[in-house]
Amino acid sequence: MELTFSGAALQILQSTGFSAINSGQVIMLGVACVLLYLAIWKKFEPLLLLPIGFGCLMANLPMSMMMSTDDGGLLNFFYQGVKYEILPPLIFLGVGALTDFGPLLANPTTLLLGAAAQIGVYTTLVGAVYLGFDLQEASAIGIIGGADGPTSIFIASKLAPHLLAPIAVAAYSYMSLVPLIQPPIMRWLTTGKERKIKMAQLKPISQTVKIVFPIVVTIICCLMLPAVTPLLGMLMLGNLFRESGVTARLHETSETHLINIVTILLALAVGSSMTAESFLKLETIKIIVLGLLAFCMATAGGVLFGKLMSKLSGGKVNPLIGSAGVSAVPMAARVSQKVGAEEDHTNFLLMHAMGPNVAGVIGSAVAAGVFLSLFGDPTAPGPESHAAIESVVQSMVQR
Amino acid sequence: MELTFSGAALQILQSTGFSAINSGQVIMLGVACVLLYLAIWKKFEPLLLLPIGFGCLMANLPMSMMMSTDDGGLLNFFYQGVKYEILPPLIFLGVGALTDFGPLLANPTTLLLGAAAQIGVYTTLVGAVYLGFDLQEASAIGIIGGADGPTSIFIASKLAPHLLAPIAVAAYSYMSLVPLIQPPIMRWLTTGKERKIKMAQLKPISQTVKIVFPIVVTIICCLMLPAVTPLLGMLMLGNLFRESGVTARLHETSETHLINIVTILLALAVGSSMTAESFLKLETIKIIVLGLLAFCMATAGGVLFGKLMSKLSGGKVNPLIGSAGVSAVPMAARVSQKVGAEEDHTNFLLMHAMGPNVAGVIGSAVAAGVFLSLFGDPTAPGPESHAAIESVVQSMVQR
Amino acid sequence: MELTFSGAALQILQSTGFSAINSGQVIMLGVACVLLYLAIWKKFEPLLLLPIGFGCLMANLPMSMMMSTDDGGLLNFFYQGVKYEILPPLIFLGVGALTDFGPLLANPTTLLLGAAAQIGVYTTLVGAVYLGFDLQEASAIGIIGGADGPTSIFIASKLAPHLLAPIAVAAYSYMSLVPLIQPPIMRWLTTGKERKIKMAQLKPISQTVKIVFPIVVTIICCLMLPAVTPLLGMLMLGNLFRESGVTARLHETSETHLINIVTILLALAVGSSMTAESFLKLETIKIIVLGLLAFCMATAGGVLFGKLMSKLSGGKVNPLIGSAGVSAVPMAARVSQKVGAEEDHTNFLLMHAMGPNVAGVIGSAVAAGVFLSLFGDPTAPGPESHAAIESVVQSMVQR
Amino acid sequence: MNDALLTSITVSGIAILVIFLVLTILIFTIKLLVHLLPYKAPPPQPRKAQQPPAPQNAPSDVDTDIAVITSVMASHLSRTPGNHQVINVQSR
Amino acid sequence: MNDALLTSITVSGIAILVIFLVLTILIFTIKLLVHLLPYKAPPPQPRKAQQPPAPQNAPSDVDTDIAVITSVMASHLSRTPGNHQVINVQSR
Amino acid sequence: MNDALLTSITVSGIAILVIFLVLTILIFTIKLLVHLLPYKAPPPQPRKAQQPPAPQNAPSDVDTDIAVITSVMASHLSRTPGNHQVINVQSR
Ligand code: NA
Ligand code: NA
Ligand code: NA
Repeated sequence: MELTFSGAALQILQSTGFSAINSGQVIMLGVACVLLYLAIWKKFEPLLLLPIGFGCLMANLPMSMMMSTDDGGLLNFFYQGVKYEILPPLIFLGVGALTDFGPLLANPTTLLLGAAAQIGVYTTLVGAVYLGFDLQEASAIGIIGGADGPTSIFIASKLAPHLLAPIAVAAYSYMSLVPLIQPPIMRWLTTGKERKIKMAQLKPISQTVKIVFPIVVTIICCLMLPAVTPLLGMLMLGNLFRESGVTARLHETSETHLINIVTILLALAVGSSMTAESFLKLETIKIIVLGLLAFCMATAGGVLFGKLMSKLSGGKVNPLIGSAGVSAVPMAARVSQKVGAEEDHTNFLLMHAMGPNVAGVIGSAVAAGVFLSLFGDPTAPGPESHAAIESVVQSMVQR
Repeated sequence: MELTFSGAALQILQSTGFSAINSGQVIMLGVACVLLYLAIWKKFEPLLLLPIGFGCLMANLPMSMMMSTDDGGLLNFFYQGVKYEILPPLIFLGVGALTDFGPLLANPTTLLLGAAAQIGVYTTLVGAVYLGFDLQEASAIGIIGGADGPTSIFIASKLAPHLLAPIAVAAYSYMSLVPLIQPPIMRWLTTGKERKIKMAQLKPISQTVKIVFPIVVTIICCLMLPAVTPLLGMLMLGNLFRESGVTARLHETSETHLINIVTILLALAVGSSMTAESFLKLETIKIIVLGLLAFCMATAGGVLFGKLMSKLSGGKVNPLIGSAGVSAVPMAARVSQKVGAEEDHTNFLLMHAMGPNVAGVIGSAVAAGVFLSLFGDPTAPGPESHAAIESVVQSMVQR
Repeated sequence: MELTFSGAALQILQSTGFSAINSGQVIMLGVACVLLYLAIWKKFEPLLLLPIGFGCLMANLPMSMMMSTDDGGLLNFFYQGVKYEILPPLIFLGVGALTDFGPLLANPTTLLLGAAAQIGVYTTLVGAVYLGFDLQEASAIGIIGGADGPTSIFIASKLAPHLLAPIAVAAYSYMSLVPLIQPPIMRWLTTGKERKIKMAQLKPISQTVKIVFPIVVTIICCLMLPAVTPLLGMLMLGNLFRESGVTARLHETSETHLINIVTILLALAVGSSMTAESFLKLETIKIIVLGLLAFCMATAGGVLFGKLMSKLSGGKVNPLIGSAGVSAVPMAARVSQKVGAEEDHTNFLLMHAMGPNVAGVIGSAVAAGVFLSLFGDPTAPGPESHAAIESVVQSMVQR
Repeated sequence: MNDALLTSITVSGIAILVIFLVLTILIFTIKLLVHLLPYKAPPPQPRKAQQPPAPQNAPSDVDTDIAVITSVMASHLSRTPGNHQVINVQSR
Repeated sequence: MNDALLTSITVSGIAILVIFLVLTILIFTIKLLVHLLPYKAPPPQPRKAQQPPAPQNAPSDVDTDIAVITSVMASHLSRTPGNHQVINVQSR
Repeated sequence: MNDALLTSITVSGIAILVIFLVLTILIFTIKLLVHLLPYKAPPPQPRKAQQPPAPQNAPSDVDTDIAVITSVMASHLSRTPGNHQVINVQSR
């Protein structure tokens, strides 16, 4: 009996995670702790990075059945919501309910700044192809420059699911670093005189325009880029809940408990996909470098286009608001305000920067739509239309 | 290169929705905008019609993959909650949590008014058969007269899923029109003297009765009509959360964020089923006409039975409260109050009308149960019992 | 016509539940009413027992399609969340968000009291085997002594799904009876002098320790007992939402509407599994007796270990706080306080008892992990490790 | 009149009968319930205003509340519970 | 420069054009909307302070509110609605 | 005593050992944590009451707050931000 007892205890010991853990998992546990540290003590997008980090922690405890690939595991269930692209659109419903498009409507030309900031997406696309990624992977990496977590997750899960984990982590990490990354670029590309430009007061907008806007955006953008409807349509529905004034209940739920529940599920699912095999590889480092490039180029693109608008308008536009075009609402707009106030503390750019800031959300959704049109699943946007595009792309590749 | 560039751009253009849109979709986009207009500016049941309209809008943007029939599409996922009858019972849980059955308990004979108002269901059933619908379709159309959105959706998804979209839209639209449809009928069928009848004060009800009531209703009604248990049982569970006084947490969640989340999913799912093929057909017009008939007959049935009760009780019942038996809580009760106050502004019928009003909810659930017993899926309420009913119905048909 | 009319009515009558109801269902309806009575008027864990009782009521209305085994029925959908172990971990997320581990951190040796109270689990295990249950069933029954509803449901659905209903009902019922069951045992096992011991003031704990604690517990416990990660990991994630101070939104949702929604679904699912076949059998009575034994032994184990700690510490520990080690937060801690105050009303044991009380939650999760390691599904914690354990257990059995 | 129409009328007739039957049973059940469990007016509210001064009412609950508050305060102030005393707690 | 790189540059060019095209269309749509539906300053707030004294404004809504309150109070006080009267209700 | 009973006792023994082992490891981990990260009493509250008068503390945050408020007010009043000035903002 003594023998069996100690033998059984030995067996129990062998069945613990200690016996099965490998070096990759140990490193990933370290990565998880770094993410938790950044989320809690550095306040890097804690609403996402804390549950992502904890999901990563649980997924890398051996035999815990918490990896996104463990059939029947708890986080595998949540991961279905990422795989089938259900959770990111629900996040966007909440984002729409939280977003005020008023400043954009008061100065619609700032939409161009939201477009210009997408330049970061495309330089990164080219850079990623140069580093050996294929076009679909490169698109998913490029969209990090759009500075929109849900959009990045949506596109990655569609075009490059094997890169989902590093792309999501890079997107949210760099969004948190916006206050560090952007100011030097902004100062370097603008003159003191430009930074001192004061912009004219925004005109008030009628509530009817605010109500009609989400409907019109949905019709126009989703007609032109049908594949982006789940993201952009839900964003605009959330905004319609907000502005219509007749659906206060749905508005409140969308922007509080619904987005919170979906955030918990989404972030745990993303974390559960951070396995050693998917994360500890050269690609991750490339993605981190490319992500930084994407953010820098997006900022530069926005600021340079801002300078152009400043010139063309005869000095009525402060180019500093261009950097807000990356989205990362409302941090990027606060950075514009802060850099402007350094030069002249009576200059209030915040409201003006909110226009390009929310334009950046629409801009990266549109950029995502272009990628989905070009590289999306053939069954998704109608087989015949896709075949047509494919032939074009192939003809370009074979040239 | 120039050539390929422009060629590719042309291809992109051809892959947009503009190239694929057909006239049916254009008309449905118009229908969606009409629904949004009615919801936002005319305040027609905006909590439902706004997301239904927006779901319809997204579903009819070509290649957006937002139709209820697009496998793997976002709204197709939500639609599963309608198809498998999960969402309507959860709505009813919230409705139960929001409903005070006190006025009904204080004057239980008003339950008969909730029964009488179902006459609209049956005249419409006969009318629908006359217009060429089969018995199952006619039942689903008739239930519009019950003036209960979730019940209509539940029955339609079970008996006539191909008619779900027009039935749901008709049900919610006419519920919003109750203040316009009912008053002329009420005035036409009653005399000034009847409208002036003041009713005796309602007696207070002990809390114990309020707690026991939902349990007893579930046992009695669901024993008699088992197929209605998902609807009626969940309604009564919500009410038990409310009245028991020991489940405040569950009560609060049921009547706020849970019902809100489910409403968003349900309404988007219903909207996504509003495709040109399912909506732009003669049947829709017939359903709209029959729905109006159903509401008018339900109102008339309630008022006429109210007159009968008034006679039998020796003038203690104001027949105007009969129209509240259609449900459409609390609008129909307010209409009773308003028409009564037109005749004598010191006459307060509101509380008295709340009795038949909530009775109408139970009444249409019971009516739904009868239809499900007669025409429901053979596997659902036990094969042998169904076979028995089928033989009766067939014998009636073959006669 | 007359004839067919009455014939049809007869058929309708035969299709009601009255014709199909059997004696088992009648008894179960009575059981459901008893549960509702205990929940509403005796306030026995009403948040769980009220919806469990109502689910039982609906499931036992014949042909209502509300049994957990009715494919396609409403409650069958909710039951999937129990079967696939999704709902209990989400409950634990909320429990973690509601729990303050501060008193435990201030006096970590009280963790041993949470371990000692698990003695109830094991005496019950032996007792259950003695009464004829197999090892898996006996483990699931034993865990009732852990006084944790979600843990009991989690283990039962994994090791003995056919006993889920009586185990869940016994667990929640006895948790409500803690204030009746524990005091006599506590008084019997302690001397008046012991009950008068005043404990030293708890030292304050830095917030950093409170943040690091859930992370460290997850790593240590889930490395040693991987199978318990869904429960313990989610518990600790909820606590991290609470203590990190950077995820207030997620914390609020976890401890309110998310746990409420999951509670409704879980409790209805458990209720729906209370069919006559699964509940009205000798095993249920055995389980009820064994459950009482489990609670008594757990209380005794905690108190006796408390006496040991009292001796070893030179009278610094009041053994009354040992009984709080069963979990049943915060009732068991209040019982410790109350029994202590009976002896000396200036003795405040409540905060000291909160330590073993939350330790009991961790303790029964760990106990659950041991069972899952030993008897869990072979595919779950890695096939090779399980095979090793199986051989040990079989060698023990065959001896 | 065709067969389908006749059937629909028959079905309607049966259904109306069933509805009235079910709801009539409900009416009598409610009347029975109200008869068995009559409403009792709650004791007049003013009397409650006089209760707080009398501390002996419901001693167990108040005692627990005091214990909770004392412990938490002691923990918060880093002092021994004996050092201060919570005299009375009024429920909301 | 290899083919893949050339393709990626082509794709980028097309994509940037599409984005600017879509957002430019949006800009003109917004300008059109703002032009068609101009902002109208709400009537000055102070005037509103003078409204409550005039009870004839929006009689239907206030009437319904009074009816609701009267009924509920009557029900609560167990009295006939005629026994008391709610004179006026001010909206928030 | 039969085999199953013996097995159950063995299992119980092992399980109790494992539980005490795991929780003992936890105890020492907690003691280590508490030792490494000791509680530091927060600086006394009264000192905070003296802080607001000194506006140079945390200028960046207050500056941002002022900027936000000024912009929003300007937008609301339809005036240029320069026309009015927000002097100081006290955090809650
Ligand atoms: Na962006
Ligand atoms: Na009705
Ligand atoms: Na426990």
